Amino acid sequence: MDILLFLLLAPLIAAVLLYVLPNHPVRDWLVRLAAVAIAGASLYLLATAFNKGTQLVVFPTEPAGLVMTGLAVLIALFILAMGVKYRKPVAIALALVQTALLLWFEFVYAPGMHAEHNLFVDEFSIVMALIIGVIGSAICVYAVPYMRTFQAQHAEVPDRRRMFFFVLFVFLSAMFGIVFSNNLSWLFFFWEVTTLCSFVLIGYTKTTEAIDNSFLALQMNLLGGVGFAAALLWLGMTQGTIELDKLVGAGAAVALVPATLISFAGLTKSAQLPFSSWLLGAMVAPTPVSALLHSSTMVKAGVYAIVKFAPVLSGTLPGLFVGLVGGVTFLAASAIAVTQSNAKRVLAYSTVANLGLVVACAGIGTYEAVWAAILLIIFHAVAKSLLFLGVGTVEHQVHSRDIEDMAGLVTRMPRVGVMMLIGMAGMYLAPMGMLISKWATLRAFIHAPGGILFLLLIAFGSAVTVFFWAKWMGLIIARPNRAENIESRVPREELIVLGLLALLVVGVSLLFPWISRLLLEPYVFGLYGKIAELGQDNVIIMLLMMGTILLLPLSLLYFRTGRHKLKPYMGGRPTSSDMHFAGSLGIEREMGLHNYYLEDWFGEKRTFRAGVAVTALLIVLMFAGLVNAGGFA
Amino acid sequence: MKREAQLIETIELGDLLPRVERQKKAGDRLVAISCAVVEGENEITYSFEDRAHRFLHLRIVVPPGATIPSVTPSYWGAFVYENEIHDLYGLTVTGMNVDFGGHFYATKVPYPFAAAASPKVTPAGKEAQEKECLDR
Amino acid sequence: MAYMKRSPWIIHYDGSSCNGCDIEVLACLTPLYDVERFGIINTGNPKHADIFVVTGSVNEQNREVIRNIYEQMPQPKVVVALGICACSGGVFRECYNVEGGMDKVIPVDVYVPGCPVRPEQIIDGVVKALGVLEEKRARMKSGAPAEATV
Amino acid sequence: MGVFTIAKTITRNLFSRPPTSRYPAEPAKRFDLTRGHLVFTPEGCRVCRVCMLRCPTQAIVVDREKRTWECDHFRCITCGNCVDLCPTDALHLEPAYRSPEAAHPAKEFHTIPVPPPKPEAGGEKAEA
Amino acid sequence: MSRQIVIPFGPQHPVLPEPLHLDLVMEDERVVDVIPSIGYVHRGLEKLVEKRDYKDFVFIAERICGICSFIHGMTYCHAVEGVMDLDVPPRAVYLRTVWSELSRLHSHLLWLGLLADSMGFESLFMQAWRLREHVLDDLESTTGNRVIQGACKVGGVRHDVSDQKLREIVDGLGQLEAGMQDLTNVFVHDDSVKHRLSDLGVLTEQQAWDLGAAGPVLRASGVANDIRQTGYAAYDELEFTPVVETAGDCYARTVVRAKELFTSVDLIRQAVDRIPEGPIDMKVTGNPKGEFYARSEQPRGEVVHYVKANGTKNLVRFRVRTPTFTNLPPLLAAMKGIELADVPVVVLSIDPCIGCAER
Amino acid sequence: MNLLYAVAFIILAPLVGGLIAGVDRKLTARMQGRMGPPVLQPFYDVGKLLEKEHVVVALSQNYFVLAYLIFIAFSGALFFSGGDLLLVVFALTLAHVLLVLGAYAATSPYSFIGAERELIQLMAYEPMVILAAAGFYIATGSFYVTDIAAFPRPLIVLLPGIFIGLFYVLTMKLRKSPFDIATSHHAHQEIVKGVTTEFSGSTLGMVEVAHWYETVFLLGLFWLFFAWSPAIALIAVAILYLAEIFIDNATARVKWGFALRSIWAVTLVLSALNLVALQYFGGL
Repeated sequence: MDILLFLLLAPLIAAVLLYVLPNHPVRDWLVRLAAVAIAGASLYLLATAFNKGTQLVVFPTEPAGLVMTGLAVLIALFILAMGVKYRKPVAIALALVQTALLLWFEFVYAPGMHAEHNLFVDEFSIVMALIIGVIGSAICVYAVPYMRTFQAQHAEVPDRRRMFFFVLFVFLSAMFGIVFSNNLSWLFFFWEVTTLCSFVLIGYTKTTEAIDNSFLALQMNLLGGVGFAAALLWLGMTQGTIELDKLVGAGAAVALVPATLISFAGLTKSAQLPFSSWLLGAMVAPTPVSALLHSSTMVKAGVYAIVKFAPVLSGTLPGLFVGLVGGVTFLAASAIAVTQSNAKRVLAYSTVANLGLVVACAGIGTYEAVWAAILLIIFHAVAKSLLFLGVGTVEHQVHSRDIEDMAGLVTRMPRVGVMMLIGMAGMYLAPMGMLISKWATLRAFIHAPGGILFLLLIAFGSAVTVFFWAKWMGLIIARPNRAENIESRVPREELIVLGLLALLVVGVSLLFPWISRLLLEPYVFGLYGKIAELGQDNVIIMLLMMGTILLLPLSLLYFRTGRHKLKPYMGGRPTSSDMHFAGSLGIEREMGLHNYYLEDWFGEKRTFRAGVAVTALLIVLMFAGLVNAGGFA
Repeated sequence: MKREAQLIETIELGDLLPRVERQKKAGDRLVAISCAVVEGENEITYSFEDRAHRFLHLRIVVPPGATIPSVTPSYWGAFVYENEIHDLYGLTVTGMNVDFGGHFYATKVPYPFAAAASPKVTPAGKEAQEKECLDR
Repeated sequence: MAYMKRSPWIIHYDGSSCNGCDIEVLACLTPLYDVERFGIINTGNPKHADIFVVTGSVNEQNREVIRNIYEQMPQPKVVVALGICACSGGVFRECYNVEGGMDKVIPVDVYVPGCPVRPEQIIDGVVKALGVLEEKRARMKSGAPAEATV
Repeated sequence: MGVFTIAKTITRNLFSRPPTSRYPAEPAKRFDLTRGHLVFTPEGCRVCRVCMLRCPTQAIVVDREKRTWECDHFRCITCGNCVDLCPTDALHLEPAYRSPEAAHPAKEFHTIPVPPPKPEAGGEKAEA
Repeated sequence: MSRQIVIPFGPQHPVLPEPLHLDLVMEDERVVDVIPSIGYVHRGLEKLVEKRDYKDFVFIAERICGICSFIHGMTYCHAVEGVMDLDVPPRAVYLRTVWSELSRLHSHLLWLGLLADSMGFESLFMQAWRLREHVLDDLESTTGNRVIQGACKVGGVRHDVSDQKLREIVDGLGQLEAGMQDLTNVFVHDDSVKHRLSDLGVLTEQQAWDLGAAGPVLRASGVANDIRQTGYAAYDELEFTPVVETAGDCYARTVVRAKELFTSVDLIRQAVDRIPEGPIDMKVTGNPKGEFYARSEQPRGEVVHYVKANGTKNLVRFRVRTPTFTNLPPLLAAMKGIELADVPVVVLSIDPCIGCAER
Repeated sequence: MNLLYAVAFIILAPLVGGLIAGVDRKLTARMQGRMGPPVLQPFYDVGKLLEKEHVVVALSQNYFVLAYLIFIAFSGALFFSGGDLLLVVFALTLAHVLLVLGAYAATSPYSFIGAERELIQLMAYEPMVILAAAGFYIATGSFYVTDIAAFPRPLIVLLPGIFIGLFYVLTMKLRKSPFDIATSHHAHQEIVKGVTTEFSGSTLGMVEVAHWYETVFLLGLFWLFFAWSPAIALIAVAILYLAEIFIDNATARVKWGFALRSIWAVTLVLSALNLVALQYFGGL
């Protein structure tokens, strides 16, 4: 499987080259070239591997394993150095614990454990690889003009774009590593690399806030890393296998402990509730980073790991609690998102919420749930990256990432506005992708034990979701007349990438029956021997709705004619066309329209505190359930 | 049928604020501030009421266009009357807590009640008015 | 196609009226007179209304409001001036702040005299307005503007 | 405790005949005193002008020389002051009210016939 | 980042029957600031006294407001009679009292209806106005008009009412009382109504008094202030206790007005029982000279008519201080921190009569 | 799945819905002691609206309203053709969001606030509707309306909690007092006409027709609880609607906070109890 190697190494090579090159169009072109190559390779992977089931790859362990251990130690040293430099004792402690565990494993147990297949590829990996390869590369392309504008607008930030693109591509490589690794110690290595990339990129601007937030993210992820390392150690101690396929195949009796520990790591990586604060802090990073790491790929690595272990978790107490952590996170994060007006924070909370849903599905772990979980991952990655990039573009033009300042975006930046509308519709409206997944999730929940609890969580959570997305959409199409069209200022590449992603959102929703048939159903069948699918008629209905939605804008042609335009109703007061009205005291007042944030209902602090309390308890129960199941006995 | 006693006390402009404050301290309610133009002078009357319905009027007399101090420090709600007096009589009231800046009533004629705007109606003018009525 | 006559929705605005006519307008909605018998609804929203029922006279400040409401109504529309204040300025005609009847600001189609107008008179006025409304609709349908813009 | 406290009333309403008047199918409700509109009988008028002078809304114009009586019904508030003050029976109020108009109507105009010579006192009396 | 919503409320608005205009500044739906403005009904009728005979002016005084019409007319007459020191025949005084209370009945029923309408309780609105029609019939059959009665004149009243008719009115009110009982029962006891009114727009006793509140607004805050106690018209010969509530919220204001309905019926009953025979008016000669402040208790509270005369048939100054005008500052105080949905309710809770307030 | 039913719904529902609206107005008037409009009044109203001038604040508002109408009709048709209940619910949500967007597009103070409130309404009743669909599934083993309707036992017995909860929410869906917080059919409101403030003429007509579709669909949803016996179902649905008219006339409008809180509480308690009971004592 040379293609796997290519996907692992090509980004790495590109990264090194990018680090060497100075700020120059050549580097920009290299980014584009590499992106096209990676995207092409991942599509090639799809074309060559989609119908072949799980393929395990033998790969020489020795040199690679050694290199990895060495690099892991280097990473640990780097973290220690940074920790010392910025005086972050928690990070130092966690890094020490984690490295100690890892070294213990590497030197005491690893020699005795032989992994037959270090790499693999199956349908789920293909899905993940496509997300990384296509969406990730698109984001990298987008980052070129974005970072140019960013540096131009933030003169105070040192230009570290060389480092930026270097890390970005290293990250892509590591992500491919995560989804192709069959050897858990490899997986762990790549896992740690993504943590490091995230750490470096969050701290890009090197402001105090950025540094603090980057350490917050680092600490949370290291905490998860400790869990992961513990899983490896446990495997070593019990003379288990460190091969993913064998472990998953072994079932709950053998694999429940590592599965739970790795799920714990997954919960931190995917910013589930007691740990979600790091993702919010990570929003200080430049927007492409948020799009790539913190919504469409890296956080997905967390849920990827949990979904991988879903068959193990299914029907177990720890599984139930993992699922509940996800469910509660979904509800709480959605509720908090209502109170946010900072666009990136809304997106971040929505990301946390949706990952929560995936985690809930994975925790339940039935065949339907896994099918739903993967669908969620796909649709979320596409729509959310579009939204993040959209927000980035808007931010650079209107100099604010506040939702309220996006009022009337359809008149100010029509194309970007419409693309963002598509992205948002993709997040919560039928017949777009997320809704299909939600349909699947609901079905999965009903069939699951304890499903009613999940049902309640999702029912209330989706209601809240509708609220915050719809009000944002509403602001975008509301038209305060002060708007002038400023779209021409948007760099062309940004528009192209946005357009591509918007097409993807629609395309994925249209193509989802085929995606399901080609990739998801075989994967689920391979694991469970059962097939989950949406009924044929429902597919037709979905497509029908989609068609209607796509055709309806044509009616605007009709509505354009013969309409008498009037000013809005303002209680009969004399109104100017730019939303001013004759106010009291003889003052002309500007109408102020702002969304509702229901602070009294879902206030961030209160909801967050409640969510943390509940999920922390659930995590304790998760480990308790493990003890109960006799895992540590 | 009872008729209320008319307790009208004319005071100096300078005594106004202390007197008003005294009424306030005594626990009186501000019933109204009214203004009338009598022989070219503005009569401003502050009417108070105590809890036993005793109705008391303090009156100051000021020339047209005069400046009077606001009683809103004692009576928060007095601004409605004072704005009215400003808009209708063209008197300046200083220190109002809510100043409508002349937009309390948007009148077609500025200061319609001001001394200059009021015709002198005397018994002798009756016939003239009748005539005007016929010429309509 | 005479739906126009069967579903006249009104909007009521109180110009500088003494409330006498206004409460009679409201009284028309209530059980004893119940104008909903004729499909009349008091919408309170110019965008939904067909008949502008206006009471009181025009003064300095409400002139713009009356015009604004009138302009916000979609065609065809009819103005019914209720009460003598709306017809001519009435008893307040000579007040310094009163400009006169509603026709100083907007074209009035039906005048209903009375001080105050009685509910039956209001019904008469609105019924008369329906005829005008229908005429305007027919004119509009034939392509001509329902009325000259003000 | 009160949920649906109005239940009794609305149920009663539902099952009883509504009090709605059938106007215009049925005639409007009127009382003897109802002030509908002003009626002028020229024959009784002595041209004293009290109705004009005391009209609160100045709807009436009487010209002594030309012996005319004019009333603008778009000004008349049917208060009945003129009826009360009229020294003769030239004015009275009818309970029927005026109907709506499409335009300002012409003023009601009457020429007052010259009466057989009689002592004239009304005008001065009322003005006093 | 300010998330404030700034919207215009009125002058034309379906829940405000009259033009009052507020600029609302809100966060979500919480009202953080209210900037009011009036002047849409300002006619300047006080100045008309310079052009009208003081006797005819009563017809204009009545048209200050079509709802409080009768009491305006009566108070104007009181003021002029005060200047001229006229002793009005007792039958006229009693008739005026009966009509005042009938006006109060119609006004309170009207207000209860509007309040119900402002909180979306349509059937209650209809019910209140249905009852009100009975009162209007009584008014029309005795005075000649439904809402602007034109029954008062300087020196008496214009129409006598036969004792038999007065009896009929009292009997009719007896029947009406049952309906009013059902109606007020809803206002006082219904949970959905209480949800909308309780703890809303609270004015403490001190606040209400200091801000110059009048009438039911003042009484709902625990001050037993009713100008009828000063004994104008026939009230010094009739017995009644002012209705007082202490909570000072919209609910208390509603309860005060609901209970006052029954006080009014009782007062009418007493007045009809005691009404003396005799003339209904007196001859008024000469022109007034002097000044007089006359006060009455309108449905909305205390109204003050001030008359200054110089011996001509035209008054020098006529000033009306209406209850709504003095209730505006308390209204502003009561509106702090309410929700958008409460705005019409709180505004209506002072029973605003903009026509009165602006004249 | 039966296309015929879908077509029948699209054609007949406006007629039935309009008639129901007419009867509603007549009965409401009678409860208020009035004579009320003719039963066909809603049709006259829509007829009139179609005759009016096309007036807009923003062009796109009409587009959203058209889409709203189409998707309301679509979800109703999907329901009556026996489709997947969850999809019906999703399509309905889409429709309402489109209406809200139409109101936003107008950018007028009252339609904007109406839009926010409509979203609060959506947020309030959405959980109940989803849980109702889930309840039907747990009781009958299918999301398909066809299967649910063909279920041989009376669902009302299995799903009493869901039924009451849904009934509680129905008031809001029908825009009736006490929950008519975003827009109301007749009562006056502090936000004028809420979402529909800026819609006029044919656009408003479309909204009306959409309401008719929705009424019929909602009554159809309640039909499912009694579907084992069409006669009883007809009576039950009629009684339900009468009860709604009654409630509409017997309450003041509550504030949105109370509406949201009470609906969520009812939803949570009733549906949780019902579903848990169902899962452990019967169903599936």
